[in-house]
Amino acid sequence: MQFLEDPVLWIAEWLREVLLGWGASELVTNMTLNFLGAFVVGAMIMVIFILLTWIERKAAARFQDRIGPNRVGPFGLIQPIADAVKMLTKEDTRPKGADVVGYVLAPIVSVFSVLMTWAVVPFTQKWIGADLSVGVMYVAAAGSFGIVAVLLAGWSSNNKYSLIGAFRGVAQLISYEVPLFLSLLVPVFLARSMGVNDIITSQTAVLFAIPWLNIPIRGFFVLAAPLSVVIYFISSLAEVGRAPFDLIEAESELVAGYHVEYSGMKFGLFQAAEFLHSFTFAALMALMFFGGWQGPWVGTNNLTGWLLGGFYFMLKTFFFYMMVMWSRLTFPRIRIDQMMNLNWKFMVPVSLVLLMGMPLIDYGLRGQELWLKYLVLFLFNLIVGLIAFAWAARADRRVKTHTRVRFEGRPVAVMPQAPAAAEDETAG
Amino acid sequence: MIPLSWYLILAALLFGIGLFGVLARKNVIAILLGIELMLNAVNINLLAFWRYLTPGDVTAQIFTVMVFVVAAAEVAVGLALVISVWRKRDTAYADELDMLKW
Amino acid sequence: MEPIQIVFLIGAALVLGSAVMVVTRRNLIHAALFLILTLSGVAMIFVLLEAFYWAVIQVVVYIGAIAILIIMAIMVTRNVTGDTVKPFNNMAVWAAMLSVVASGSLIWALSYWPAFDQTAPVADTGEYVIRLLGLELFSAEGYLIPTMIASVLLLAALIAAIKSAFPISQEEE
Amino acid sequence: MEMTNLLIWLLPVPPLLAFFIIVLFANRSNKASWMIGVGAAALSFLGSMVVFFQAVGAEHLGEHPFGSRLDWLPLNGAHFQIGLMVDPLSAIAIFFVAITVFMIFIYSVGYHNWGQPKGDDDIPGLPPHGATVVEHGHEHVVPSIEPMFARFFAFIGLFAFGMFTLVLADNLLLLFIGWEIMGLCSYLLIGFWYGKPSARAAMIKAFITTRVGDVFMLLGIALLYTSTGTLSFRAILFDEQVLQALASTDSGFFGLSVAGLTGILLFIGTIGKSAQFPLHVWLPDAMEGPTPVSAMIHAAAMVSAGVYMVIRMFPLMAAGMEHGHLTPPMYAMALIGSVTALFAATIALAQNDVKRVLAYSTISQLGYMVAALGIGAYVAATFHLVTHAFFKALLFLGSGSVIHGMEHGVLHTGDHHVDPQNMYNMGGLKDKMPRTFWTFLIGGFALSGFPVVTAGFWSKDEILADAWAHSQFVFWVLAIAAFLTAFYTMRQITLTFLGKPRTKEAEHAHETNLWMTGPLMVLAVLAIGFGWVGIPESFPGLGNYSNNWLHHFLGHGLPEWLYTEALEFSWFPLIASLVVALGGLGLGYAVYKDVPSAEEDPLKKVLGGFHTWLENKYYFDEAYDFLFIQPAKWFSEKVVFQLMDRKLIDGFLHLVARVTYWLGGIFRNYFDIPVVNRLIGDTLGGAVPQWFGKQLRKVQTGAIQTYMILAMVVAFGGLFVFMITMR
Repeated sequence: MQFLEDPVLWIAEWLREVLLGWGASELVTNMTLNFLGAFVVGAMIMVIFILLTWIERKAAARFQDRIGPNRVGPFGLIQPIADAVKMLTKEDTRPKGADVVGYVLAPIVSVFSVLMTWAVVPFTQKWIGADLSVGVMYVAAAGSFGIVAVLLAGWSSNNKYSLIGAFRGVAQLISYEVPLFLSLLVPVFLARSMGVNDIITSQTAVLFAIPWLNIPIRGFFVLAAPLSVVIYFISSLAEVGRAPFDLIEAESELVAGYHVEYSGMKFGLFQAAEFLHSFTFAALMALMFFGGWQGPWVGTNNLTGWLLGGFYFMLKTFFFYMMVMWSRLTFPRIRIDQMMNLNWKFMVPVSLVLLMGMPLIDYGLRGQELWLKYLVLFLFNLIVGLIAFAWAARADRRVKTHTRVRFEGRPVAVMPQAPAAAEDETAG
Repeated sequence: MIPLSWYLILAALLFGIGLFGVLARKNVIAILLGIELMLNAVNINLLAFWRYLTPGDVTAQIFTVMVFVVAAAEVAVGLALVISVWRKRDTAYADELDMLKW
Repeated sequence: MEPIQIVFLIGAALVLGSAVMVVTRRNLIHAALFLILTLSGVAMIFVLLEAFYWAVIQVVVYIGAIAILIIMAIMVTRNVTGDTVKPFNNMAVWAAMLSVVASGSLIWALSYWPAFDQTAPVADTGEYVIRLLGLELFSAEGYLIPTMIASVLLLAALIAAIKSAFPISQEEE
Repeated sequence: MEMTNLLIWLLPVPPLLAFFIIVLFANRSNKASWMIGVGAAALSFLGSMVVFFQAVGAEHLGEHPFGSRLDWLPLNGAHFQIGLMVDPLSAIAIFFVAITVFMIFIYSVGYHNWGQPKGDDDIPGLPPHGATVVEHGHEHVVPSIEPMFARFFAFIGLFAFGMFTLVLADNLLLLFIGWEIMGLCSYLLIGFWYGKPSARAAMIKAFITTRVGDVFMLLGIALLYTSTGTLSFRAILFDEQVLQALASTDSGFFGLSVAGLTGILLFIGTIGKSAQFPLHVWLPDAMEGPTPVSAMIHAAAMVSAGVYMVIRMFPLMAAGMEHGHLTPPMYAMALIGSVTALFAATIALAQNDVKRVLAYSTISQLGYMVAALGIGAYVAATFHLVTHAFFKALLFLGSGSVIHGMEHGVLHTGDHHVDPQNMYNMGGLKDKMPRTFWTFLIGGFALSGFPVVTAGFWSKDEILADAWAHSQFVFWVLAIAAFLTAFYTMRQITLTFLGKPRTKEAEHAHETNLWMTGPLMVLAVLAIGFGWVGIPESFPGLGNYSNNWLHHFLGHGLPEWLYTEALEFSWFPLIASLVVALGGLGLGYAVYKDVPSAEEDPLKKVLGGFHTWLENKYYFDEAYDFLFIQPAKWFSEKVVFQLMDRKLIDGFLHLVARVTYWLGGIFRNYFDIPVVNRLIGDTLGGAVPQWFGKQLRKVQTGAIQTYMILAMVVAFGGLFVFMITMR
């Protein structure tokens, strides 16, 4: 095996031989390699986190017509290191009456839940931690630990703001997990498999080729289920707890939510978890709906396989991460009742309709051409989406008129002013 | 290889611990925790039987499904009852909820 | 002793140890957190049983939903979680004896069973099983009716939970 | 063929979808509701027509009906199959059902005042009271839109679904499902204006009365299933061996064969559903619902379903028939049908409510069909079922139009004490409501069997001819009933439309809009035209132009051994039917030409006290009240409560109490006080039980965990014993 064919596997093989040569048993070798693999993936993700903070600050600055970090290093690239140093050297406080174990454990569990997800993420066709047969469910399971972390942090801080924040957070996370995984089930159904790599490979099927140019259009699931993508995106925003869904840490109401009492590197870990959560969801979006490492000229077994594949995957992931930031930096925060209504009265029903309707259509069109299936599924998504949005707009209007009537009916000393523009809380 | 007996012993012990929790704890929620332990013991047994005795047949897993369903339903209803009792009587201790005493 | 057996023993120790903590901790929140640990241990046992699907479901359902729900309920009824009160009722000794008897008699009863020390046969436990499970759950020849009954049960439980947990409103009183 | 089989499955679907869509989504919008409802009816109508004409064109439809089957309920290894089937009978049935249902849907839009403003003080659950509008500077009252407009279309959609299911079913269970769906819908729709106490009473009455029949029908179905192991029509009715076996097995009840018993049980279902003689009481009260519902119940769906079922089961009913010798179910049908026909017709003579007259005429006409089937006139019964559906739907919708016109007058004068349904408040509506009049006239003539031109004549004539050939008794009863029918129909037309207006309201009556009159006109065409498909070939003159298509088409839907050629022509029944129809109509006009008010009804003078009987429907409601309801009340009050509970049980208990009291006294005085108390009680005796009690009551702590521990101890004790003894 050439190094360039697959550097990771080459190194693994080499290490295996070295270890076996040293007289280690098969078992010890395997365990060492597995541990090393997990360590490398985890470390890489944490390195990406450092990069993400820089991107975040830069992007936020650009959105707000500022320059952003530009002193430390070229383009401020060393800024994250400075941040890290600041975090690490900050005083590590612990509130009186805090539950020590929980207090210390919470940030760790929080990061842990994110890192767990990456075990099933294929960077290229072969670079995957564990190609589980239940990959998608595994992602769901890993997400569950995040909720535990929130609850743990909120409770063990012995602070009522953090507890309220935790309550809100749990309510939000549990609620939005429903549409999130309902929409993740759509690719599962389309690929007939819960394995992440299976889902990607079943997106390679060619729908049709553009005539003359002979460029094949591949059946990424976004073409069959655009509405699921939208739902997935919105609910993943909520799962991360970023604006417009950052009610968990609404500072005007709750100071800072469940991590009020955290400082120093513990807070840093929460921060890391949040950033990496967004990044993970962006990666999952790329995997589930946009073909993951698929792209033009990606081969299976050569240099282009890993180089281009990894490149495409990272490209897509960073693109969706940019979208997450974009929505974070432009939308105002919504109210808690609006958040719940959006979830239970809009997204859950719509995703249920999708999940029930799409298999029916698929069954009805069994044996037909693939492009026809995709077309009909796309139209179905479109129609459901239009109806749902029209419906929601109508309900919204009804609510608005209702409130206005009530509002006018109340005698007030000073006429209430129209609410000011959304509070400025977009600062990085 | 792990023999079947290990799983069965583990499940039996877990069941016993859960039973102790159910029988001895004061707090109703703690009793619920004990019930969860017992249900988990059952699941271990079911899946062990599936793996060791009938790996080609999923009947045991169907029963696992049912156990999960029952667990979810039981927790939902149980906690709702705890909360509503707590609202009314301001206690969540099983031995204080003894209106049916002699 | 084979390595996989060591792994099993670690898992079993985790399960049993944290289970003991669940039933003995005075602080209910701690008990619930140990419950999460127990459940994770059980998930690990499931992995050893090659029931990957159930390991994952265990985490999603038990940790992601049930444990969280329990913790929230504990927090709602917080003023009685009190760390000062004795956690056990006055029958704890009897209960302990009974539990020991229960576990012991279960093990004793099972130990006479011929398949008690059986080892696992080689079998396909991957995607095939999940597929089969899905087919069995949703085909009329299989377990469709129990599945439907189970789903109705869940729905009824949810409605019942919502109804009984809501504070009694003025009109109803 | 394949497409047709698929299409059949789609026929009942649109109304059901309409029901769910309206209930779940569209219920806020009246416009969307009626559009969905009417659209669904139109889809079903179109599909039905396609299927019908396919069926007409198909060869050997009787032997190879359209349809397909699906596995449904897993039953112990096998599946219970359900399927839909279109054989000649179903084809004819969907033809008339689809048309009438569609017309009723359209009519309902107008009937519930679509396009009118919202009422001033309309409450859901009560009929609309009218709205005040200001036009050209002055106020006037116009009809207001029904407050529960959407609800109506939802329910009626479900109703239509039930009827389509029933008609297309290929087995008795599916038929029964459709049957019960309609039962539910009739309940809901009769009580549509649930604000009225009378409507509430009527809905309960209809539901309970039909339930009586349904229980017996279910018994019949169960009996059929246990004795044959299937409920499929093809497997039972078209298999001569099965029928032979059923007819020759003794059921053990009243000396009936299994076929006979099943037939009678099923027929009791029809008695309930089609309002035959002892269970007819619900139908007139069902008039409490809105008029389209009455039309639905009386013409298109509900009561036709009962007759349809017996027609469908006719081979079973006739199983064991030899050489015109009637089987017990047929005998029962002939008897009850003819009695009902005459009996209901007499009641109709004395009713003043425009809808009630029609209600009793429906009962009477259903009696016709049942009687016809009872004497074996399969084709004639079906023929009359179809023509009756058309003209009775027409009459009901027409009467609704009349009532609407009258309500217009009521709103105009503002006098709300005038009953817009009382025929004596009408008169002279011919000029006010010409379209309604002419269509109503056609319907009325069809009902009376006006010779040659109307459909009713041909079907009724066929029944009479069959009756003449098979049973003189039935013939004479039906002929008298036909005469009465013509008489009261003409009475109705005369009182309503002819002469001069009797009230101010009638003067201000107004023709209804095209939503309502349009369906009337369509149905009027059918009420005339449909008769032509069944003109007997042997009819003098016209017969030469006819091939009696209906007879051949339907007759070949029957098993071989039941098929009979059309009857030879016979003059007597034709003359009889001419005489009764024309005579009744003429007499009716002559008598009621100018009757000013209800008090001066000439029939009153002629019939005297009997008229009061008729007016009160032979006191049937009162009789049922006296016979069943009061005894039940009396029984529960006097016997169960007073006698059994108070006297017997309490008395016995009191006796026991006294005896024990007395015994206790003896024990106390001679044993307890001297022996127990003195001897034992004061020493250790009192203390020991007390101590035991104290110890034992600790078991009942009220704490659940104690009980659990005890239960566990018992369980594990049991396990131990089990393990040890098994060893």
